[in-house]
Amino acid sequence: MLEQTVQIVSNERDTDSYFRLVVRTPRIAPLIQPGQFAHIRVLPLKDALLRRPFSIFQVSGDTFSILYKTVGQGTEVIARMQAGEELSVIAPLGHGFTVPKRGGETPLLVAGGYGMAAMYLLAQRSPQKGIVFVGGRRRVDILCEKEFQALGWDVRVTTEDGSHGKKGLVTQPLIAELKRSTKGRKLFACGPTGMLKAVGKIADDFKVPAELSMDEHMCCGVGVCLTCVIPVKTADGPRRAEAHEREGGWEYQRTCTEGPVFEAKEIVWEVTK
Amino acid sequence: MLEQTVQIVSNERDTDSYFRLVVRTPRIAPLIQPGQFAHIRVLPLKDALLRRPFSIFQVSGDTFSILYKTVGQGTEVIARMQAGEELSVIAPLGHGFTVPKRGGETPLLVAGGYGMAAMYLLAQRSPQKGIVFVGGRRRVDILCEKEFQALGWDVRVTTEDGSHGKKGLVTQPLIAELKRSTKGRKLFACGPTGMLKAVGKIADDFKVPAELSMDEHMCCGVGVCLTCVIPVKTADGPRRAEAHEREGGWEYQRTCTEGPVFEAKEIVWEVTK
Amino acid sequence: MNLSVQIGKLTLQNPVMVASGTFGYGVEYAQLLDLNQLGAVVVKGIRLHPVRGNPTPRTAEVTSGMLNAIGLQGPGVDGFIKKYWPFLKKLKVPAIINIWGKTVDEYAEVARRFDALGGVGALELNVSCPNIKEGGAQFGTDVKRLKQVVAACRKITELPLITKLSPNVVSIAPYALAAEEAGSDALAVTNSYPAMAIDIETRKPKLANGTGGLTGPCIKPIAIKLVWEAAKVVKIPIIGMGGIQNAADAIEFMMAGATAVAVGTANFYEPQTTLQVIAGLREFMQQHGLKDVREITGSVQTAK
Amino acid sequence: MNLSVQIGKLTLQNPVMVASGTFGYGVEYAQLLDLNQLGAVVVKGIRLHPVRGNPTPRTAEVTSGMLNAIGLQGPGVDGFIKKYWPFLKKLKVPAIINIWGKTVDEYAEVARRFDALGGVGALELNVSCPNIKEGGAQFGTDVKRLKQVVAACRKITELPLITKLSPNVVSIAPYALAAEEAGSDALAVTNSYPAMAIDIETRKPKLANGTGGLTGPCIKPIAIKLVWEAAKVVKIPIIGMGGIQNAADAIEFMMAGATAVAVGTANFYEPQTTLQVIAGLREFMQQHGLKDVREITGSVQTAK
Ligand SMILES: Cc1cc2nc3c(=O)[nH]c(=O)nc-3n(C[C@H](O)[C@H](O)[C@H](O)COP(=O)(O)OP(=O)(O)OC[C@H]3O[C@@H](n4cnc5c(N)ncnc54)[C@H](O)[C@@H]3O)c2cc1C
Ligand SMILES: Cc1cc2nc3c(=O)[nH]c(=O)nc-3n(C[C@H](O)[C@H](O)[C@H](O)COP(=O)(O)OP(=O)(O)OC[C@H]3O[C@@H](n4cnc5c(N)ncnc54)[C@H](O)[C@@H]3O)c2cc1C
Ligand SMILES: Cc1cc2nc3c(=O)[nH]c(=O)nc-3n(C[C@H](O)[C@H](O)[C@H](O)COP(=O)(O)O)c2cc1C
Ligand SMILES: Cc1cc2nc3c(=O)[nH]c(=O)nc-3n(C[C@H](O)[C@H](O)[C@H](O)COP(=O)(O)O)c2cc1C
Ligand code: FES
Ligand code: FES
Repeated sequence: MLEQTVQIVSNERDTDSYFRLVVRTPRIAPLIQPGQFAHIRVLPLKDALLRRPFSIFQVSGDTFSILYKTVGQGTEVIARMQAGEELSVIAPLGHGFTVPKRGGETPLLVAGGYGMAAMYLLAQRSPQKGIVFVGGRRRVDILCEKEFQALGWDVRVTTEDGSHGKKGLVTQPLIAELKRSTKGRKLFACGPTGMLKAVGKIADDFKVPAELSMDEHMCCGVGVCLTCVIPVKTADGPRRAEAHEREGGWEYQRTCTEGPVFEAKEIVWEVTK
Repeated sequence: MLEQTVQIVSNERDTDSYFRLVVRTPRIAPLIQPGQFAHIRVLPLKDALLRRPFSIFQVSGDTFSILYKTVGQGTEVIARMQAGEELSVIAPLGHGFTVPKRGGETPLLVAGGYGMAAMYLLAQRSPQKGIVFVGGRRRVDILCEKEFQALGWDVRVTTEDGSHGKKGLVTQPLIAELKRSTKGRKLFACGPTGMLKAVGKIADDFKVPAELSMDEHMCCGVGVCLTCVIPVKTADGPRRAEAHEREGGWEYQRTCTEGPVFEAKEIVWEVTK
Repeated sequence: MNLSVQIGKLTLQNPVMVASGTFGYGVEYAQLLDLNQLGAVVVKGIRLHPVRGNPTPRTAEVTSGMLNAIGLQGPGVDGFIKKYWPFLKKLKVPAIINIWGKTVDEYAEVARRFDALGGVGALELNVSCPNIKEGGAQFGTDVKRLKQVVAACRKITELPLITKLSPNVVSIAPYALAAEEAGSDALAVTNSYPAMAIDIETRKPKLANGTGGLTGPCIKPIAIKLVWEAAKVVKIPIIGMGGIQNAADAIEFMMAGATAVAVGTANFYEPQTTLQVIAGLREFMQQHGLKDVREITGSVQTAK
Repeated sequence: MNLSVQIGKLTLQNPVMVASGTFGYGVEYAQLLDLNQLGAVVVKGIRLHPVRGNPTPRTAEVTSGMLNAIGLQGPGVDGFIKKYWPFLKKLKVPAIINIWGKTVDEYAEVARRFDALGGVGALELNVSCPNIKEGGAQFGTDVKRLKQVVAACRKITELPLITKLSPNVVSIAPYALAAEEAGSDALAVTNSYPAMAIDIETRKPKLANGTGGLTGPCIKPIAIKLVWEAAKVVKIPIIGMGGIQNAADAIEFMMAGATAVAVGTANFYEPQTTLQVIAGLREFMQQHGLKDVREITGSVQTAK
């Protein structure tokens, strides 16, 4: 974890409202693991002070890149920034994915929207190839199909409107694939919370392990503010908490520190919003 | 008085920390009178919301310009803006100078620092030429000597450090000139409050009329907030105010509306800070 | 699409007014915008006699807001009627007069004078100016005295009465209730918040008065909460204000419980704000299929 | 050049600390800055038992600030001692423990535990969390109960006691005095301000808790005034906080009357803020020929 003011190398539109931003960070780039994120302060923002978290998409030499979607003031301001302008970055942050081992479990990656960013770095770093399921509402939400293919992965595309790949939800081909076989397979997912929840349920139904990268609002990004918590199962040990604090056998853990990647079976979905 | 978002035509350093900014305002430019000001919203400012007042320096066709000194966040941000960028302007505002009539009183202009801006427009619009006393701390504070000369005015320069013109305060050659003669002469001044106060006293001592452009902090610039008031003598008429409100026979008037130009003899200097 | 709302017996063509002290007496802005588009024009606070106000500097810029300690400078009732009323009474939209006094009797006397004048839209009782000892905080932070002021004015006039509450209280609920019980037709929530800024180079407060009132976008979250709390306990309409810059801000106040809103500090830096808020409100209603602006009021979904 | 200040019997090498709840338990930021450069490390509020805290969303961004309603999640005294104390006790700078309870007895018990622990720099009594019913507002806005809490802790321990006051009062003076009289060695002024934000698209409050505490640069002018008012009535040192982003802000608090300052929200967006404040403070002292940082405290020149 380092803090640096970094220069933008390039910042280009990918499709529609998705952009790719490359920054130069010689000291940070080598430290990055798949599933980790960068906490970015958008310096030109006017009266919005907080940093914004983005998964790290690619690492190349002394640069890393993010793949972002414009959704609000921060991302919209980033989208207007140009090469040479500066951002403040704290990275790498968080507990990332367990990188599949050669000859180990076959990774099935499930990615929705900007979730493809984190999945790409995982695929790239994984010596064990597998299948990647990418889904989105429309064709423009499918972001790095060619890049996954170039890595030699089997890419299954779905769009809700059928404008690209199969029509439907990303979980449909995933279920089909798991019906074929679950043996030695492990799920990795990043995307909208609804999708993660569905993948969590599928993992449970098919009894396959799954690692999910959770998307919670963040403030500090480093574990001090307790903004980004999600309910995680806890062993009901000899804790001295008052009874109502122990109900349900879970505690809040930090997405920015214990996560963003959690094992699906640890998450207490009933308690999440 | 109009509000317009205007484009910067040019924005260049004059000397040291003084800059000249030209904006295109076809509807506003023709309305401007000497001594009036523009109330400018520096749109790129981050969390500073208020407009900043600047005297109008020159009017040319459908543009006007200001001559400004970088003193704080607003002026510093303006100084970094470039042609084509936008500012929001409310102008022309305020009650300006009485433009000398041909064959009327001889105008003696007294200007310090950015006060030269307002004085220049007055000199330019005045059919009756006269003398302009310009003063500053150093050579770089003398801003439009050549331009005053080009108008055919007699320019008397003083600097406190003697780096240009006579060494001393701008009021010294003024006093010398008034000692020579006061007849048919009228003072017009714009500059730091200390200088205005001195000019007010000189006018009183020599019994010559004087119009002073007062520099008060402003907020709305149009007369609604009552930020910019200075104490002005009032006839002690049958006002129903409580006694302490009438003491001294003065009331607060608005620099942005009744001013910025006031007759020196109306100002109650004892009450000003 | 209905934008009109009721403040007591007063009908406003739309819920967007200006905040007292930020719009002079209306006439000053007449060149920059069409006042007849507003819900109402609210004038600077007036007491019986002319008031000189505080020494300068009277305002200071702070992060996303400003401080003021004007000290309620004003022409007094007579001066106002002579100088500003002829313009205001010709407007098609109601003029709301913000009044104050140093005693309960003075409030009542000012109310009587404006009642007698005829044509006034409503009276707003300013019991919350942070820059005045008597007449400000002493009424606004004392439930009993607040009640006395409202009741005294209520006895004098049938004009709609708006009580403008102070944010500087532990809980706004008892004050809101007190004003309602004493006969106020509406509440204005909220006035500026007591605050201070120091120039570290001169070591002097940035305001000659030492302290002043904080206003602008920086106080919006505080004001939203006060409106929400007041709306939970009273039935009378609330005029929400504090940092409104755009339609989204206005809608936020309305969802929290405001029937109408007032734009204050934003007038200073963007005189078109009120008109932009009205346009944005219409657009929001269109986008969300709302036929009546009153559907927005209090529509926040809270657990408690 | 002397930068050291006293908080009761505790000596700080410089007056710049962090604000409770914005710096975790210190260890989290250890990779980003050298904690031993700080005046003190103040930890997140701890009660006797572990606390789960509020549902999410727990924070929201607002103009020049943020809202939070964390609900004082924490590991409890035992969890803290086990998990975080081994790191903190090795620091060269004092660790100040922010404590709270639901009853006076619980405050006292937590104080007893930390007294017994040994090596604690000071205890900060949080009687002002806006997001907790019992333990927060109920002590912070009631002079009598405030006094009870402070007195109970005072009886238990000789550790320096800092009482952290609520800004949500009509006047802070009686609370400041009450804390001083009950034996507090210092005051922390101020906690976050009750506030709210609503998402107008979902019509839900931006915080799951409905309301939360406003912090960041937006509240600085309010906090400056509270420090100034408290400093007028007490002799004990004040730790000023609320929106400090840079040395100028810190100096403003000190001129208003603070002996030390704490950086809160700014840590989240700029973790180096404390170090920048310390460097800027030195620079200011140099520029102004000050030999002792204590010359700054209370040096504002006000008429009254
Ligand atoms: C671990 C993690 C990884 C992420 N990776 C990516 C990525 O690779 N690409 C991408 O486009 N987006 C990613 N996001 C989401 C991204 O952080 C938000 O889209 C972004 O913060 C929105 O900022 P804004 O200023 O444009 O929106 P605004 O709505 O103006 O933001 C307001 C506030 O809400 C917060 N916020 C809003 N949406 C989110 C969100 N979904 N998650 C967290 N905070 C939010 C912002 O940080 C800010 O504090 C990730 C989020 C997390 C938690
Ligand atoms: C009628 C009038 C005419 C002026 N003409 C000129 C001119 O021609 N050229 C020029 O350089 N300056 C002029 N000034 C001064 C100019 O307005 C200030 O220098 C400017 O507002 C400083 O803004 P800032 O953001 O750089 O400084 P900051 O110190 O960051 O400003 C903070 C706040 O204080 C206000 N403020 C600070 N100094 C002044 C000041 N001297 N007068 C009024 N408000 C102030 C700002 O408007 C702002 O609200 C004039 C002022 C007045 C009242
Ligand atoms: C310069 C100034 C003067 C004000 N004068 C008055 C006043 O005379 N009477 C009053 O009730 N409120 C007065 N107020 C308070 C405003 O009406 C309003 O309640 C407050 O500014 C909050 O709204 P805002 O944040 O939109 O400005 C004044 C506010 C400002 C900034
Ligand atoms: C996320 C968050 C959590 C906080 N938790 C605590 C706490 O546990 N105990 C406490 O006394 N204050 C707590 N505070 C208040 C801060 O210590 C501080 O008083 C306040 O944030 C004002 O300072 P700032 O504007 O610099 O943030 C918290 C503030 C924030 C933003
Ligand atoms: S974002 Fe602060 S703890 Fe995770
Ligand atoms: S600046 Fe508002 S009245 Fe002059």
